[in-house]
Amino acid sequence: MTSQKKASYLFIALIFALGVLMPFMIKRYHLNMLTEIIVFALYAVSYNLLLGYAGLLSFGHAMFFGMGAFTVAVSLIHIPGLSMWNAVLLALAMTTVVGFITGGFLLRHKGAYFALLTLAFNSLFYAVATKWHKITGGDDGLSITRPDLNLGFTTIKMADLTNFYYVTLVVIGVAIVFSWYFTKTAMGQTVLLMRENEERMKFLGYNTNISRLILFTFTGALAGLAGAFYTLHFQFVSQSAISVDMTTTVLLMTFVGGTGTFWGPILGAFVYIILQNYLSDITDRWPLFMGLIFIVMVLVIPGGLSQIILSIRRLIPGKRNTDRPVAAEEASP
Amino acid sequence: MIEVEDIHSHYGKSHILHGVSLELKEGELVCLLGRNGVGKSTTLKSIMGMVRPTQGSIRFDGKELVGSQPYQIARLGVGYVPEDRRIFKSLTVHENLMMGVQKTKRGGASERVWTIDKIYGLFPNLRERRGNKGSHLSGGEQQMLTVARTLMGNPKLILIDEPTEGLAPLIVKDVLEMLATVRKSGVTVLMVEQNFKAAIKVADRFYIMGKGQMVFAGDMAALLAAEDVRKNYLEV
Amino acid sequence: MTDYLCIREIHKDFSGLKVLTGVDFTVSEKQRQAVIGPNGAGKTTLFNIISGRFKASSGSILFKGQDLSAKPAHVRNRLGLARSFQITNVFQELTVFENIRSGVRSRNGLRYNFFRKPDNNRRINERTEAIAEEVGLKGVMHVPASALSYGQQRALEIGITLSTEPELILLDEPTAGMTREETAQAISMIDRVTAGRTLIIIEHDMDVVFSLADTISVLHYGRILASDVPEKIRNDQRVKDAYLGEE
Amino acid sequence: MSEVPVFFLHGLAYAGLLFLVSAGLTLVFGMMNVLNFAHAAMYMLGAYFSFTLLRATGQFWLCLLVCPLFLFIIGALVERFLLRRVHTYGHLHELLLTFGLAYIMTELVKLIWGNFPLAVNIGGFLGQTVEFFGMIYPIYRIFIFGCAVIVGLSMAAILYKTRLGIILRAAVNDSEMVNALGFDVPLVFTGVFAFGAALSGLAGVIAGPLLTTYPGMAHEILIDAFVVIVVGGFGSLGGAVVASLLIGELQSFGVLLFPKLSLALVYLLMAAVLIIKPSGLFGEKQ
Amino acid sequence: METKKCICGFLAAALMFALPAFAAAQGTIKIGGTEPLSGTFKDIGERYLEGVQYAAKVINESGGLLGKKVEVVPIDSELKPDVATRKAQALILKDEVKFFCGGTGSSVGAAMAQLAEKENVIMFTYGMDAASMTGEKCNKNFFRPGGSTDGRSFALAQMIAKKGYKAVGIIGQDYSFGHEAVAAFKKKIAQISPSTKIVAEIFHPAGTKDYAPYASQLIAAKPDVIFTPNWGNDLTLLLKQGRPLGMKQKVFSYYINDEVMISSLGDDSLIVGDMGAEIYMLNIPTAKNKEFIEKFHKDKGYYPTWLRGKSYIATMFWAAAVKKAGTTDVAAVIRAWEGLSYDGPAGLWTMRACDHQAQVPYWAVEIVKENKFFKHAFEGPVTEIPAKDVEVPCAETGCKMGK
Repeated sequence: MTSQKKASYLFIALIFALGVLMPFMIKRYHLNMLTEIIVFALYAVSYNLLLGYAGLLSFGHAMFFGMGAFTVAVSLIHIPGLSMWNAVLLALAMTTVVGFITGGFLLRHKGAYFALLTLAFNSLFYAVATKWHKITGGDDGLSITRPDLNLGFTTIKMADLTNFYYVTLVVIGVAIVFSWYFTKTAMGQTVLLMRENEERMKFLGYNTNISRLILFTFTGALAGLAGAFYTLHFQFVSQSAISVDMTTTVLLMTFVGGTGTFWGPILGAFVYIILQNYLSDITDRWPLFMGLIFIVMVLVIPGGLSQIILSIRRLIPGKRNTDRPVAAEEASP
Repeated sequence: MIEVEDIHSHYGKSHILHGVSLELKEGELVCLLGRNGVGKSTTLKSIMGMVRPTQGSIRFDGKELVGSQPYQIARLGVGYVPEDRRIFKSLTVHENLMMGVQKTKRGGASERVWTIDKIYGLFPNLRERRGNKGSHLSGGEQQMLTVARTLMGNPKLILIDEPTEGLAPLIVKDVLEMLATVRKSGVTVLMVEQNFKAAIKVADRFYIMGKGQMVFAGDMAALLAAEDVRKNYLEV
Repeated sequence: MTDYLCIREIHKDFSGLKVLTGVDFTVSEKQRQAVIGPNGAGKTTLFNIISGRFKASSGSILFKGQDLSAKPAHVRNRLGLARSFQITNVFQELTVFENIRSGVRSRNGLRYNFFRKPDNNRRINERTEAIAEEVGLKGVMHVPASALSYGQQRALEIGITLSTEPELILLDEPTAGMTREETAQAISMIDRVTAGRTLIIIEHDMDVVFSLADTISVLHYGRILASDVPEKIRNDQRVKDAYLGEE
Repeated sequence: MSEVPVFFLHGLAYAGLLFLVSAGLTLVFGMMNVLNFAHAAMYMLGAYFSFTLLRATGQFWLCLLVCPLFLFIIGALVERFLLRRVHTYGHLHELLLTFGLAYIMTELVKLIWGNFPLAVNIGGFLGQTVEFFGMIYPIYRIFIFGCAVIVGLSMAAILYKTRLGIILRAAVNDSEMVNALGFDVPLVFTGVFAFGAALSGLAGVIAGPLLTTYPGMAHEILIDAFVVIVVGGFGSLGGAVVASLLIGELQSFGVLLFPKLSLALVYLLMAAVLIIKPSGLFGEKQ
Repeated sequence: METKKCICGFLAAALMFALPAFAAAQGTIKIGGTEPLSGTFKDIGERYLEGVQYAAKVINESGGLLGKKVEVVPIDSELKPDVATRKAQALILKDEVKFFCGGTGSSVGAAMAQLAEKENVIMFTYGMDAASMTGEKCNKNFFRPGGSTDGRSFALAQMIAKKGYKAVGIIGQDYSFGHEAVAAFKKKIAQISPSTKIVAEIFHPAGTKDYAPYASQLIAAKPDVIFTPNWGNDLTLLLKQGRPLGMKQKVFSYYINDEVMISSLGDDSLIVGDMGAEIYMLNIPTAKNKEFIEKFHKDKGYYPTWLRGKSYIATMFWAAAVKKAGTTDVAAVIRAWEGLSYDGPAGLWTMRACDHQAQVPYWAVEIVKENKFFKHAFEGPVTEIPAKDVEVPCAETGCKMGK
């Protein structure tokens, strides 16, 4: 147990160290891409908590991502002198509230019904974002400038990509690590119970409605944080941040990476964004590839990339796997 | 008519049947007895193809059934009356009966023994309620309906799972009478039952199951003689 | 003896099908009550209504003077009522330890906490281990439930039921599908773990019923046919008829 | 308010189109519990097939017959060789599969037919206008509504008046039991899915001349169709009828009465229905 | 345990990440063409890009620009501002691209303009027409060698006023472009023909499927003539669904000479007689235009219709600015372009310094059945509307350009 724990912490420390060194190792272009990957990694992690851990297939996760993205942009534009932290905190507060309220409606249904409803709600949000031109900029979107970071003793120029990269690495990194920690906490374990046997939970004193609502709100807030950094990263947000496509994107990332493990979706975000960057350079048939990837994954490797990695590991003699990865089919509602 | 040989069946991960064998001759009414959870229903479902045995063979009129879909088995002339009745709740009684009729023609002299009129003759209650939704029937009526529905398919063999479960004594009597009539018409019947006293009234032979295996096979006399078996596997 | 659990005139219809037609009975504290009756008599439905899985069509349930009728299942559990299921109903992909711990931590209020890890809570883990030991699963604590044998799964079913430290335990055919030897073990285990608590048990196996219960109620056609001490029930003609069918 | 009858007719025509698209979707959802994301892509395929066939033969009626048949075959193949394979894994995989299919179909359409709107013009009787009660109205719009009525009535007739309908309704209740009674349930499901695809194809053929045929048409109608299902009640055919009419008329009169809200009106209706009746107007409580 | 298996995964991903970036080629001037190259508006983006690429080819064949080759790097904007800026940013970081152009989607343009300012590169457009882009949203890194909603609406208003129509029905897309176009039109018509009434002003969501309710509303208002800034499918469907409902009026439209739109109508009678005003047309009777069309047609086998022509001229204009600056330094090019004139196929274009809006003449046209370019209906004879007639004075643009 403890050696495993140690290995986990070591791994996290290693990744962080690697992250810190990155600006010295790669070009600015790649650093830019890496920042994007980190942001989407959190988005994918939050989605996986919903899909992989709780078995809830949502087509409306972009509601929260977009809400966070827009909150940051709108508040930075309309509140002069607002600090970056406060903008991000506002985004978190906003998505938490929205998650709580929409969750109340959406969680009354399960399975395909839930999927359909979340899709419809996402469309509603999208329609509002498009229509409410005055606030959201409608089709034109909103452009912002990252405010500099005042640490009291010094100010850090956020216009500089490397500086912003470090801020992203720390904030999003901490959020991801917290999400990982979350899966081990009481609530995280409760989420697993929910996926395994919601019926039985009730007879053990758990309020399943509240459990689902808490989780839904939490993942919404995480997605909102990712959305907030999405805006800060691109210094721009438009309605596509809140579109159903943005949900599809995270669904694909999560699915490609594999819903069975915590780290799978992060890998998925990594691969997805790189693929997207290179493939869309080479071909404008990106959606065709995406469709094919979907079908091949569903039919052949429903466990995603992490499943492949796991099976490769199983082939190595002497390394019997004691993990119990959850096959994606068991995660289905 | 039907030979079940050493079948093993699983439900998910739990191994329910550990090598069950039984045999029925044409025209027999055989009763499968045993406590709750020993695998009686699973045996019927395995024959019907609703649970696929992992091992063993089931032959019906010489044809292997293992690996066939339930509908294929049904078309060969096997009727199934499930334990929890499973009538179609949103359909009317008449529509439920129509669901029993099979399109595929089978050769044989006993073709169309059971017609809708005959069924209604046998179950006047159903005729009365022919327009009612399945969900509005009483337990007894539902049981009648499931049996009648199966008969509409003119099966050669009927598998009945606990036909008297939860029924009032008067209705139990009706059901037993109905089974006797069915049997007289030449249909072979394999019945799962817990109601020992009901069973001994109608059955020719008995099988007793304990924990996924057959522990007894024989006629009434043998059963009455085998006090040990009865005590261990059936009685209070 | 006070009226600890008091069930009044419970009716239950399933879209027209009357399953319970006025069930009335009381259970006193620390009593061990068995509910028997032929298949389809409505026993499990009655359990479902007491535990809050279904709502009764009419009637009331009083537990220590509180009306439970409108309370959801998880509240009833927190009031001290727990049940097991006839068809094994555990968390298949979780380990035995995690299965049992889910109830133990619920009992200790560690349900939705975002920061505390159950792993780090010694009291909860010790209690979980103790329960695993009580139901004889200590040796397989870190095996996923799905990999257990049938008998072990049934034991886990009881272990989970015990995990919230209930005062009133409802066991729905705890020995269904067990071999004779397993049943005998199960009886002594149940007898041990439910000592000092109120127990209501549904059972077909009369060995189990007679060795565990001090009162037996016979449910037939959706109502209580008879309620008495075991010896009297055994000799009650109505019960015999109900059980073995009428002549 | 002399416009009211005209706007009412507009609403009916659009409602007709909505119903044609959502009928197949709701049927498949109700029977098989599969939310077919590729439904709208199939509708688009229908429109493109029709475009090509119409250009080749000039016979619109032929398109109306042949294109749904094409889609029927495609639907059957999809169900038999793809959907059935993942069925045991549950909703998630079915959803994702149809989702991937939608992508692929849309891209293939772009590859084959190009990426710009194609006009479908039907001359003849359907291309004319008709005058009644002092209004001039295009026959084609009335034709759309007529098609929807015919499709709706025939579906109802099949479901409630034929033996096949009995089997279908029984399969919704308990498909395993239907199987045990000697009906090839997998075949029935293939048929249902294929029929749903054929309906979407029919809707595509009919939509072609009204809208133009272009690769974005699938995406645009999909959400509308989903809203119809949500409002009408999951899997309820009657609900689809009522919701289509409601949304069609709301779109039409919304332009007249609340021009500022246009796009959001439909979603507001949806939100209102969900608050009052979460399972939709005609949906059964889960 | 979960951790180790991921290391392999991350390593594998890192390998892909380290794929060598394209080495920046020396001796070329790169220009990023942000256009929708997938999705519904792909055909528009591709036609614009062809014009830019043709201009690059012409420049390169005549010895290049400042002795360097011009290379057009296509960027698929997907018509989404976020996508366009993301990809443009990547190009800036990767290849140090300094020049960007694009013609589709004012939202893409506005976002690109802001990116240009932040990254200090130049963005110019030939087709993103929202007036505000060189109005209140203007910045020093953004140029518009092309038309604007102001110019186009003014031109159309003059045409309507000249023909003496007294009742105008307006229908437009409900987003900033549509609103700006309509506002400019109303402003001009009130100015030059106060007796003309606006009898209907209708906005519909872009991408509407059923135009019948909108068309009926327009018809009910009984206008003499209809003005619309609609384009693409929004124009096609308006005509296709509106005409049979009795919408018989002449339509004055922004982009009436779009050959793809006309052919996708499939029925010339829906559009013949409608009018438009555009900055480039095949029928512009200048010698330079005739030469351009001839060479282009010889080269490609088809005509440099409006989109291709506009982007071609704009790109040539940009090249003239770079040539004048004598360097690719961004600040120098900005200074050189301000006030520069270019006499091309569509007349004399002058880049105004105060808002970076080119002052260009418009060409009024009516769609006719018979034409020498296509089998379907297309441009009839054109008349010039001089640049000064549609000019917005510097003081009224709302542009405050930080230098």
